[in-house]
Amino acid sequence: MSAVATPDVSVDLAPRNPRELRLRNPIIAASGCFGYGEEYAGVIDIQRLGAFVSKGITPERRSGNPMPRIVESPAGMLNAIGLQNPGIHGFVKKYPALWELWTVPAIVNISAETVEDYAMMAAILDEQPGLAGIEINVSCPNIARGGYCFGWDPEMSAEVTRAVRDVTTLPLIVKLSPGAADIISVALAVEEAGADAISLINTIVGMAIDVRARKPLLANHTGGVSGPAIKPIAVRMVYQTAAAVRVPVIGMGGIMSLGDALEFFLAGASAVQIGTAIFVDPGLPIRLIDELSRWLDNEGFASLDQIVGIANEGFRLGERHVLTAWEAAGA
Amino acid sequence: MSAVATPDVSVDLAPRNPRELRLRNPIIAASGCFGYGEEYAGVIDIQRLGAFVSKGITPERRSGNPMPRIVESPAGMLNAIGLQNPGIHGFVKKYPALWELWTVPAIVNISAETVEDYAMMAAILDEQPGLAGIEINVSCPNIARGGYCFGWDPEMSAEVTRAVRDVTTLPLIVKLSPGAADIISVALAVEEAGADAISLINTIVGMAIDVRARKPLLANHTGGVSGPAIKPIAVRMVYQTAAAVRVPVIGMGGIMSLGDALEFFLAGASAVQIGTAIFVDPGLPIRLIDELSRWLDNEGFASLDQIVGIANEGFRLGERHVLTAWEAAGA
Amino acid sequence: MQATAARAPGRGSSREFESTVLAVEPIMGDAILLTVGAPPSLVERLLPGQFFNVACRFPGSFDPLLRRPYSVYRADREKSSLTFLVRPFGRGSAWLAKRAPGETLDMLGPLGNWYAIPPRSQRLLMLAGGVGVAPLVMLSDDAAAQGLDIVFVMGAADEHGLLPASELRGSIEYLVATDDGSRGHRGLATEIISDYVAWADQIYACGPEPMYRTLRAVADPLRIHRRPKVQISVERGMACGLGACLGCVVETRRGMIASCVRGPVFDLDEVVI
Amino acid sequence: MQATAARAPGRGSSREFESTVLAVEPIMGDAILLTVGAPPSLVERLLPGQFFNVACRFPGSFDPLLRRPYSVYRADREKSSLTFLVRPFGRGSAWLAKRAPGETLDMLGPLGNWYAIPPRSQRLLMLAGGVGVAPLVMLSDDAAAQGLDIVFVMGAADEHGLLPASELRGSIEYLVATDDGSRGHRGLATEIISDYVAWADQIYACGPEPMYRTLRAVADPLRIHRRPKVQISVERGMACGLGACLGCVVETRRGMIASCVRGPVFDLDEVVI
Ligand SMILES: Cc1cc2nc3c(=O)[nH]c(=O)nc-3n(C[C@H](O)[C@H](O)[C@H](O)COP(=O)(O)OP(=O)(O)OC[C@H]3O[C@@H](n4cnc5c(N)ncnc54)[C@H](O)[C@@H]3O)c2cc1C
Ligand SMILES: Cc1cc2nc3c(=O)[nH]c(=O)nc-3n(C[C@H](O)[C@H](O)[C@H](O)COP(=O)(O)OP(=O)(O)OC[C@H]3O[C@@H](n4cnc5c(N)ncnc54)[C@H](O)[C@@H]3O)c2cc1C
Ligand SMILES: Cc1cc2nc3c(=O)[nH]c(=O)nc-3n(C[C@H](O)[C@H](O)[C@H](O)COP(=O)(O)O)c2cc1C
Ligand SMILES: Cc1cc2nc3c(=O)[nH]c(=O)nc-3n(C[C@H](O)[C@H](O)[C@H](O)COP(=O)(O)O)c2cc1C
Ligand code: FES
Ligand code: FES
Repeated sequence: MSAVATPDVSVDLAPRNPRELRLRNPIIAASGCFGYGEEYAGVIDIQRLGAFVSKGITPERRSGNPMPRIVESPAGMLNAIGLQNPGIHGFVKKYPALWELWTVPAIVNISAETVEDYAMMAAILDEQPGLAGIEINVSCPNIARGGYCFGWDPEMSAEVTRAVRDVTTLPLIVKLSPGAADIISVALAVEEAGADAISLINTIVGMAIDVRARKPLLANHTGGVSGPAIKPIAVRMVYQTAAAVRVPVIGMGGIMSLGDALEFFLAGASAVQIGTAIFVDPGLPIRLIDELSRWLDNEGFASLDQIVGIANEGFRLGERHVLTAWEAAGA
Repeated sequence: MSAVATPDVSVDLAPRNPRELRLRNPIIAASGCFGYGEEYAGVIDIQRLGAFVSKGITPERRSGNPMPRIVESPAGMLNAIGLQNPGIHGFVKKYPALWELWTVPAIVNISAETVEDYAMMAAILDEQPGLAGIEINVSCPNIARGGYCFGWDPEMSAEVTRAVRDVTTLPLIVKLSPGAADIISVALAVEEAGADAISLINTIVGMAIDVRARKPLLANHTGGVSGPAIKPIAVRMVYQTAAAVRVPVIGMGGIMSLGDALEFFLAGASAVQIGTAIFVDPGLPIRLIDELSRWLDNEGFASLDQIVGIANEGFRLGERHVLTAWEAAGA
Repeated sequence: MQATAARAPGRGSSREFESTVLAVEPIMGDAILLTVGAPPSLVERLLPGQFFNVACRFPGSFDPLLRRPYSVYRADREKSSLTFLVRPFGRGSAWLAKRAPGETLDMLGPLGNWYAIPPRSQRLLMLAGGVGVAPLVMLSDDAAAQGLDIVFVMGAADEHGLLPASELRGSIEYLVATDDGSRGHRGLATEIISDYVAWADQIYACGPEPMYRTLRAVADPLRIHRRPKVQISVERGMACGLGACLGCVVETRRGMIASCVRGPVFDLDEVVI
Repeated sequence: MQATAARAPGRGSSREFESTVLAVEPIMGDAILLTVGAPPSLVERLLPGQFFNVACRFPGSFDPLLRRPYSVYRADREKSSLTFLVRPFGRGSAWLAKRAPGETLDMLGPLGNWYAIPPRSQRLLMLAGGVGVAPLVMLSDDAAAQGLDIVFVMGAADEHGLLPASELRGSIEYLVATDDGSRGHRGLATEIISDYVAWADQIYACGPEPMYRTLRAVADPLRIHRRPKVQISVERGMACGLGACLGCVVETRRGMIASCVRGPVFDLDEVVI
């Protein structure tokens, strides 16, 4: 409980990019769980956050899915918000100017159904003030490929990354989909295509059935599972990915406490995002900043770097280590 | 609370197979969670079960992974038992003769690292008494393909299925791996290759880090997540698969109550397996048999058939309905 | 590292507080009145219709995960306490209903907008369906203290589900309806309000959505130029309670609106239900 | 459909029962003694070293999911009750430590094997480390009732962690060691047992694994032909408690053995630790 903790918790999430994505601390509010920042401005000291990521923005305005859009699941929740958002044009009218007045780095999350639309949005964002970076959400159906999810395929994910990279110098985070059978191939492909950092995991597709009504509970039928329930899956994917790529990895999925965040750092994450936990415990991100510094101090670490990946042999050896066969199958 | 419930809850899980796999009720104890049946013989009335599936058997005797092998996760658990088992030869010395004395159908779960080994085991099992069927666990690394999991790939899964089909007339269940990006393609491939039924889901690969020791908690590093945490993912995969195939689907993943089992039936499962819940609540499978009959009766259904898939439009329409794009991505 | 560490003082947010359970009393059949302490400044400013998102689980357990919204049933400014009416229904409310005095609860709030009493309103009609009575009790407390005329109509399945008359200020006219006729009118509460619709200059309602549809059908022919206004409180599953997740939206003429910040109170004429 | 339905009578298994909490008393610093009712036939047949797998969550919550094993600290055959010693440590034990008389607990058991007192044994040495004292208290109760000679040695971090002498039968010789020297020998309990190793014809131990390794190092040079035998109780995370999951195995000379059915009591000379 020392008042002043000294360890260096700052991190640059875009070391390959001259524009840098330097955060004072590695605690980031996740997309879709923090609105556009303003929703939490009166509730927590948002300027202290390492960064925040906006709700996903799409090419056109979307009113989202019909209700119900959320339902609880064991130690988690399912959401099918359907990307309700003002669209890229509505977005740029309001938020970049607002965020320019803030000190907290603001990252825009973008979603689209075609490679061209991703690039179109990125080109518009490139000209805006107040943006620290772009996070590409590839957990979207690719219309040109019959709706097969961009993020399940290395080549499709890379194509989106390249198209965005071509039109903007902003730091670029690519957010992977846990639906990919081989997350490492996707990670390597987007790294190669120009991603400055990789974030994971997005929600996992799930569903719940209303037994009384005899139909799916969510109007959209399926939704994305988030929260503590998915934490072990997220930690495993971060562990695998962080050992495979050289760009920084941003871990998320079910973080509810310092212990959870440390699992991700030790597995190889350079920063973490907090999603569902914010709904349940809005003060958590701010507490984590303090608790992390205090923990590093108590354990004798001078900086966050010193713990990143230390539970991960492949990461330590810089060996692009892939899990052994039985491990990867979870025997 | 009526004493005698009349609905017909019997089910044939191998309608394409002349040998049939007819169960008096659709409640099955899952592989790895019920030993070889005898462990629960003094605890519950095992003869009442629809069936049970044995612990996974491998070509050779295995002593399993080092400890720790299990760790709790939010609303679930991770296991890395490592298939501790007496091997196919040790297995056949003891269990077929024992099970022959029982009335409950016994299904053997098999795991191997080569197609030939799967076939070798199936050929041995084909000659044994006391076996109601074989469940093929394809969540194993394929040594010939550098350890890439059989179950992630439609062709590899089909190859195993065909090889086993060729050497046995026993009813054949293929148990899918949730790690496949496209579970429907795998399901269609194994159906085509001769599976009499499809079961899903196996555990999802996950991991937990011991923050104090700064290393993975499981000696094996990763393990399989099971329990309520994975239920929404399991229900979604059963919903997708049941609408795509014509063979019966056996659903599992986190079933803890009648309500959970009903979610799977309404999503399209013809039977369910109970895994982790048995550890926590050993009486559950037996209670479910009674509760299910009572529920069907109260709701005015004459048989289990009448509710299978009724929450699932694709299933009802017999339309091999695949989720629409945004649904499948979990937007 | 333990989740319990999250209970430490200084939770990092200005809208959360730990409250101590002061009393738990049975009411309306199997429901309870749960009274908790709250900061005086909060109780002071609280308005009827506002709610709190309560964590309904043992510290260290992540299931059930989400907070549950509960409207304030009564605010006692002298004792600096808040009372909630909780009907044990599913996992969260069953847990809440088992709390004992001395235990602490993790509260987020106050949240949402409130029932407005426009200046010059004098005659208020309140219509409660079941546990939806909660925010209307606080509204009636406040309105009665201001000397307004109040007709309070409540419907329930049977007499056990009715609010005891002793819970309402003496000046309030209280009418009841039960599905089984065990007390008051046999049938729906909406069947006995016609006379008061024309009388009232504001109508307030809280109950299940079918009640609002019936209310609309009953009241609309009696209202002129959409007067009196009808303020309803909608119930939506919630995650954040702060307008961030868009999981609790209500379809209105102005689009999909977060009911946790720009509700739960809506003008009946604005919402599409 | 509610998970609470699972609480209905007739749970479908012969090894589960609902027990009512009869008493909760503090002991050994922050630990508690939790006394619950149990069927007389069960209490009658129970043997020292056996344990119960207790569901440590609010009905309807699935987190934490797995049952926790607790050894029986004391069995009262007259009152038909069982007492457990619980040290609040993580999520399960913290939940258990907050139970109040009158509440019910979901128990699975008795499970596992037991500490055997071979015929003709007369001199017993018991070695307890911290909360591991629990099963040895029941063992010492039984052995003292049989008129056997018992030396009971306990180690703890400090005097607050020690079992009060009043918890042991009068005939028992009780020696203690604390890491900080606040009571008894300053240091490890294994440092004060040498004299008794040669004296005893059976040694019983329960504590953390490092204690067993030290015990082996201390006792082996003093034992002749592996006599006296050393019976230890091992602690493994468990899922099923019935030998089905193979999650709790102990490496022995005979292979990987489920500690929930062929343990938790093992011959020290058999296990690889
Ligand atoms: C603004 C607001 C104010 C509220 N005020 C009160 C209040 O004062 N008193 C009170 O008791 N409740 C109130 N509620 C409802 C409360 O938040 C919970 O939804 C309710 O207590 C049930 O929660 P649970 O955890 O017990 O049930 P859950 O376990 O969440 O629900 C079990 C099942 O029932 C369904 N369900 C949940 N609630 C209802 C319902 N009311 N009717 C029918 N089905 C339902 C769920 O979809 C789920 O399938 C309010 C809700 C809102 C949005
Ligand atoms: C046969 C047997 C008998 C037992 N008898 C007793 C008894 O009489 N009294 C008693 O209090 N406990 C006893 N235990 C231990 C008990 O089962 C629980 O493990 C203990 O109460 C902690 O559970 P938890 O849910 O509080 O901690 P968890 O939340 O499960 O654990 C939190 C963390 O601590 C680790 N951990 C768990 N237990 C320990 C430990 N003991 N030491 C160090 N790290 C640990 C876990 O791996 C986890 O990372 C016994 C265990 C076994 C196997
Ligand atoms: C209600 C909700 C909305 C979300 N919206 C988005 C989104 O618009 N874009 C995106 O990339 N991820 C979105 N996510 C995913 C989260 O950013 C995060 O990846 C996921 O929830 C896992 O983290 P958690 O378990 O901490 O919530 C959303 C999650 C939730 C719960
Ligand atoms: C301890 C344990 C061991 C398991 N062993 C096997 C196995 O040998 N073969 C197999 O196909 N599945 C195995 N499984 C997977 C289960 O059969 C089941 O598919 C999975 O646990 C999901 O169901 P549940 O959530 O009800 O447990 C095992 C699961 C557990 C928890
Ligand atoms: S509950 Fe999240 S926006 Fe209302
Ligand atoms: S706990 Fe399952 S085998 Fe011992």
